[in-house]
Amino acid sequence: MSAAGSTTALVVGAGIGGITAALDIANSGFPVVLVEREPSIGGHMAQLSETFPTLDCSQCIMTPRTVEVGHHDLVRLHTYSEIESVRRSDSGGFVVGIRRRAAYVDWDKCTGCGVCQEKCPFKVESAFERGIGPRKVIYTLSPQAVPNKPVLDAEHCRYLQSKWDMQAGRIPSVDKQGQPASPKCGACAKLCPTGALNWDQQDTLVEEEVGAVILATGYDLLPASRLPEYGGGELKDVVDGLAFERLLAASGPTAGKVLRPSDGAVPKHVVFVQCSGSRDPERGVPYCSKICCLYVAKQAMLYKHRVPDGEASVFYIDVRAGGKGYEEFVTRAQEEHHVRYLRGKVSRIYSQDGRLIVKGVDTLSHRAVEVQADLVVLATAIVPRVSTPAVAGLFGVAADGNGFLVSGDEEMAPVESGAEGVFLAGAALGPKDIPETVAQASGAAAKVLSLFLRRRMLETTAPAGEGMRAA
Amino acid sequence: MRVVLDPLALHGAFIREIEAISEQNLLACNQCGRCSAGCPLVEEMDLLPNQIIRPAQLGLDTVVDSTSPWLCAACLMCEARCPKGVDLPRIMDALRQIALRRGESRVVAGDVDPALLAGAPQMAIVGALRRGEK
Amino acid sequence: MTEAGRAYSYFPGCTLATTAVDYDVSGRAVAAALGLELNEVPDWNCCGAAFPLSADNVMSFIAPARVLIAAERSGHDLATLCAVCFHVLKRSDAYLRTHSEAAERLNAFITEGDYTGRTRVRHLLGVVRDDVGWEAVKQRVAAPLTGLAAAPYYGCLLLRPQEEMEFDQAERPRVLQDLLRALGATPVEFPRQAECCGSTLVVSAPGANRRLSTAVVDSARLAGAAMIVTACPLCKYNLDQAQAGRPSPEQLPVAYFTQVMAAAFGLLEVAGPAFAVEAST
Amino acid sequence: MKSRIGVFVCHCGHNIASSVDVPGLAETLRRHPDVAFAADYKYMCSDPGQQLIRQAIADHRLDGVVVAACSPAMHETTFRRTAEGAGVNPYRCECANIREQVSWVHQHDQPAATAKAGDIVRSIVERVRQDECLEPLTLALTRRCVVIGGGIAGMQAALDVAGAGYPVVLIERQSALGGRMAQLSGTYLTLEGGSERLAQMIAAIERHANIQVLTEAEVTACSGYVGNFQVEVRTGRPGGAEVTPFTLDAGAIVVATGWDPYDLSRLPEVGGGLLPDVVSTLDFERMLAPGGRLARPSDGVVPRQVVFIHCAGSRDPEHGVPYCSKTCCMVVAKQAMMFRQRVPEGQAYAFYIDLRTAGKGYEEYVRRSAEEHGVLYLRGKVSAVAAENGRLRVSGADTLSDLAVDILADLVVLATPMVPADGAVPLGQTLHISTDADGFFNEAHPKLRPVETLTAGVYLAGTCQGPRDIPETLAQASGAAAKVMQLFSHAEMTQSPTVAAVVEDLCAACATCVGTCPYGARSLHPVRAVAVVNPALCQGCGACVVACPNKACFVRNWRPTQVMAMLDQVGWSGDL
Repeated sequence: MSAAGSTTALVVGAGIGGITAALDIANSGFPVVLVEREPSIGGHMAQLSETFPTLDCSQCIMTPRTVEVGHHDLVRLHTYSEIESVRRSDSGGFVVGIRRRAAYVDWDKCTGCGVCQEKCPFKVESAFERGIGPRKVIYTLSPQAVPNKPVLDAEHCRYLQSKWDMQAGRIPSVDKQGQPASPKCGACAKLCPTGALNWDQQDTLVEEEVGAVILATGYDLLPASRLPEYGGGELKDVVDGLAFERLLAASGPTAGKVLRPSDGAVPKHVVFVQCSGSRDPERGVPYCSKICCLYVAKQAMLYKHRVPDGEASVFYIDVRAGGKGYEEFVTRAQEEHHVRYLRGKVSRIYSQDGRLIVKGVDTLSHRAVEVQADLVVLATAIVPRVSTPAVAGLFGVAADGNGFLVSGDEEMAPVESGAEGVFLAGAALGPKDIPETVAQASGAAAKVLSLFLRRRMLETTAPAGEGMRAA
Repeated sequence: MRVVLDPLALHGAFIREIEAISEQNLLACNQCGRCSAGCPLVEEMDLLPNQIIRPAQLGLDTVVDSTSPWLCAACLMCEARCPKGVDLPRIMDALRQIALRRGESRVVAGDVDPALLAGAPQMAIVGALRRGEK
Repeated sequence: MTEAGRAYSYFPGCTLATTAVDYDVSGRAVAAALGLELNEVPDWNCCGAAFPLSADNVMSFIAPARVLIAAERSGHDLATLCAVCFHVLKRSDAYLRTHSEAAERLNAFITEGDYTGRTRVRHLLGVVRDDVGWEAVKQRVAAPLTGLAAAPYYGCLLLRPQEEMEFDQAERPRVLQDLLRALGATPVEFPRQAECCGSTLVVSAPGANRRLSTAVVDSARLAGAAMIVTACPLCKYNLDQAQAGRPSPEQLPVAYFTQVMAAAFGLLEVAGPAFAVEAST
Repeated sequence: MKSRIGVFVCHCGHNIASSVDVPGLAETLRRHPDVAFAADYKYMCSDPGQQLIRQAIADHRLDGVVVAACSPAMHETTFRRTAEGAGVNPYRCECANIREQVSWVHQHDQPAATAKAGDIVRSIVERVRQDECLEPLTLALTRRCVVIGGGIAGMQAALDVAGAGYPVVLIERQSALGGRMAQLSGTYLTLEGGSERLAQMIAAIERHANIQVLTEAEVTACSGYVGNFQVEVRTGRPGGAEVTPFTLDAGAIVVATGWDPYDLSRLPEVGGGLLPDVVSTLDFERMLAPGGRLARPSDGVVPRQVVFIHCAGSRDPEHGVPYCSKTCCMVVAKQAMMFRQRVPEGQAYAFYIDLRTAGKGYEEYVRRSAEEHGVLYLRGKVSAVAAENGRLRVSGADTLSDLAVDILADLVVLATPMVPADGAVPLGQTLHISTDADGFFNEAHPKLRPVETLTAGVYLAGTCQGPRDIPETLAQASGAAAKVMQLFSHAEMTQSPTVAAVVEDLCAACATCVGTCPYGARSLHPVRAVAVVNPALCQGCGACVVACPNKACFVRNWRPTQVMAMLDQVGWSGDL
């Protein structure tokens, strides 16, 4: 490493923010180490159906980015991996320990043919599908996954569990004839054309030395179980915003048909509850989640596209459509798609006679309103990833009381952290939509590029302006 | 239906009295209406629970004449779900206190149905009198 | 927990001493069956029947404070059966703990002793859950209530405000369901299990009161319940009144949880009319 | 000339193979003219798949490659690189899209899907048969950035680019840097600390060795293309001594022209431009700013009753602008709090439709204004403001209490929308970037390319793109700087060589192509009577090919003969 310090960047989190930052840096000629906790990149944007306000297919606009970053010569991708340790290097950079979880698949051998996934006989609930669809025990997140290599969920794998039970003596390791018993199933390994299954794979630890860091760890949704008054986590037809995205997505479990999770019927009345946990310092989170007003308008609109004779009602407190074309978008939902907006909060949702009763209010007509709904979508609060404060702490970056990352100066230096060489981007700082995340991620990349280009100049001792034409 | 907002009334005696008795900040309410959404008694009320707070926020004492405080059973559903931690049953009680101090008893022991007096649990009678008698 | 540790100051309250004696009798019987010693608070007075919501009248805390002081002298937790008494005493205790000035002012008016905030206010249902435990309850069951579809009805005051009552999850209460399961019965979830029965509106607004209590009963019936189980004499009164005049096959019996326990424990003499059929067979 | 083409058909796992007979397709292609090799594989883009291609190129001396797989948007680069590594010119490697255009849309009809896949693959083979060997075009690159606008967006972008070592010319129309922020009392969170931090920023600009500041300067013309712009700048006050325009060479342009306040006189119903004590939020900022005086314009008296009117002109497609101005809700909350700090006995009212405080800490901020500073929020619009006995009668509504509400106010503050800076539309025309119906510049893609424009090398920062607040502006300005740095970090620019060319023998120099080209890439040769192509500007769209009456234009590797040969294959599925 040169005296000037490393010019490799670490980007933590490969959602649209992390991908954008990584591409901005790598396309400027600097290596990037991109670390993602999930088996493949894309973050929440990979779960979305269509995006506001243009109704572009999310997958379609993002895939070129995931493919580019996935195949970029200067991007080293560590998926299914987490940051384990960080220390400052002698040159002022960071030496980062990255733990890659055992996938039980040798990705160097795997061609991504998908046979294992197809033939695996066991299904479990998929976190990616937000509980409305299953996945196999050996799985990729989606057919467009980058990298398109599966991981095996050991906890639910019949083979691994029986193998480990035998090793631990919990079940006999010989059969009735006294022959050594072999663990059950193993269909994936038998059918894999390249022999890529590796039952003994362990977590691996790699170290990377980097000169700058961008934290883009993204967001999660407040668990619906935190909203028992809405039947969150108990009533099957009360789903959150991301689950409804999966119901709308062409690549989702219902192939884009809006069907109730409980019985597969087409819901004729869908009620959206905004501020489900947001703006609620007493029981939820005190802040506004910023993106819900727009995605609810979008989802209501898409629902009306799919079910033209359906009714969509939205409970809200304020419609916060502050963004380019956003006001017009919400107006369109109301005026052209006849989405009914009711100003008031919902107090309670319960099930009766196979339908959902939503007890709300319209403070404009001064009426308590009881709605019979077939499906309820809770626009649950945006919260930081649970692990965000801990990961940030490793880099000396603080998190606020809500767990969001804190900029050195929230107003005048929004992408700079208090720690030297560490920059911030995206919803990990606070709720924000895709364009704001993307612009901010490029902003964070600018800070890294500024640093690296100066370092490169010191190394070559030739000014970057050399060769420039005079004015 | 038109009022001229009176800056003195915004912090006038009526508002101060409600805030003192209830120990609640009326301006904490952002009129989300969740209290009204969950209140089991809105069918009988002349003003929704959130509408009890709204005129008071404007410094108006029109709510003193409302039937709603007298229909509040203090079931605490509104308080349990209010996102801003406004204890509306206390505001309802403050309005009852103010009305009682200004006027007549709403519940008088002598007027209670004798059949009720004989059969109902004591606490129903005592509780009702404590809310509605001067 | 040792046997000696299972002694409680017991506050019946006005209603259990008069119109809801059956609740008191069944409560004492099942407590005894579970080895709980209930020592009635000596010289008790009414708790006040309504938790004082106004901040400018400290004197309304005198009644509950006297009860708390009397219980304090026994050195045991103060247990109640009446949900209203529990609510008033529990919240009054919470208020006085956090408002020392008010407590001092009250102490000047009360001659029997001083409020010091050492008494823990409990509901007997919480005592059964926390001090006895469902396993011990199950062991005491003599006649499991198999097949009994019972709707647990909490009403308001046991649960809310959750932080002050410290009793159960207000939005997702479990204790009655757990009790019913321990007794071999099948708890029936119904939407109005924690909604108001009308409370004291029975006196001041009988029409509204009737609408609410009827809605609770109908909600339980719609969910398939054969019985409603409650822990509050006012709830029981209101739910019973709502059904007065209905033909008896359409009536849902309302029983105190203590009566249901008595039935399962084989103490049929205190199990009340809801279990009269079982008692006769 | 005879080609030796290899055809590589991908199963894409089951994506393609489930509706297309992939081995059968490879088998058929083997018999097509000039196809020297054909094979199928589970995943062509995988390492073993690419190895298969490399091996076949070597074994069969291939000089052209067709990969029948997914969209070229996915893997064209991948496969061209593979081909190039094995010695085949990358421009003789093409992708035939049989996934998005075949298997995904014809999942239930295998014979038809297979037939259509055959048509597409054979078409591409025909194209490759006539593909030229091309080299990427390289273009010189001027590593200097012109930033238009000296507000915080422009300054932030300039500082970031200059910080990386590249020279920046910052062009400001006014006589001083600072833009609109210089007029503000402070930011939301620090209330009065804004001017100090702005001063620090200006000082950093002024002492930066890589930044040249031109004040009282305007861009009057722009030519060239990404990496090689010629920006004409004129300095001097309008009406003052004009300085001769001069030209700056620049590789990239950041547009940060900011916003203007809405014309108050467009709001006569609420006294805008008519009543002296009806002011805008920007006017009120001046009163609250350090050195300002909090007093009624009419009589200099300190106002006690102040009414703020949100959405004064915004969210009003009938009379004002249709959009939400995004920052006003926070601005009003800030100003109302500052007012209450200055005039503790005063009362602030705010008429609003929706409170849009959706930023970090903003919800809490506006609640503080209500709960701690007693700002009375009234949900409704104001219909009229009229003078009455030296005061202002504000007639509005509160839809939450169903009341028409009148307030006797001392001062009325209109939260008017941001509108694009004067001259934004003509500047957009100068720079060949588009504006939306409201006059804000259009970004290249509203989701994923928020700081780019459709003109390569021209980027956007701040409110010239749409209303936004300071933190968002600064983050976005740095984002624009990142794009500039990315461009400048390369030694030279490369561009696809599949651009238009002219068959000079056929060209009559009629200039039809010059008028047709949407990118300004065509011109007539200054000496010879032929049309020429500026390959740096040409996007290969083919408009000139269609327009040319003499058929003298063609796009490289999309020659008309290639297209005809491709068309000949469509619908011909005889031997399947």
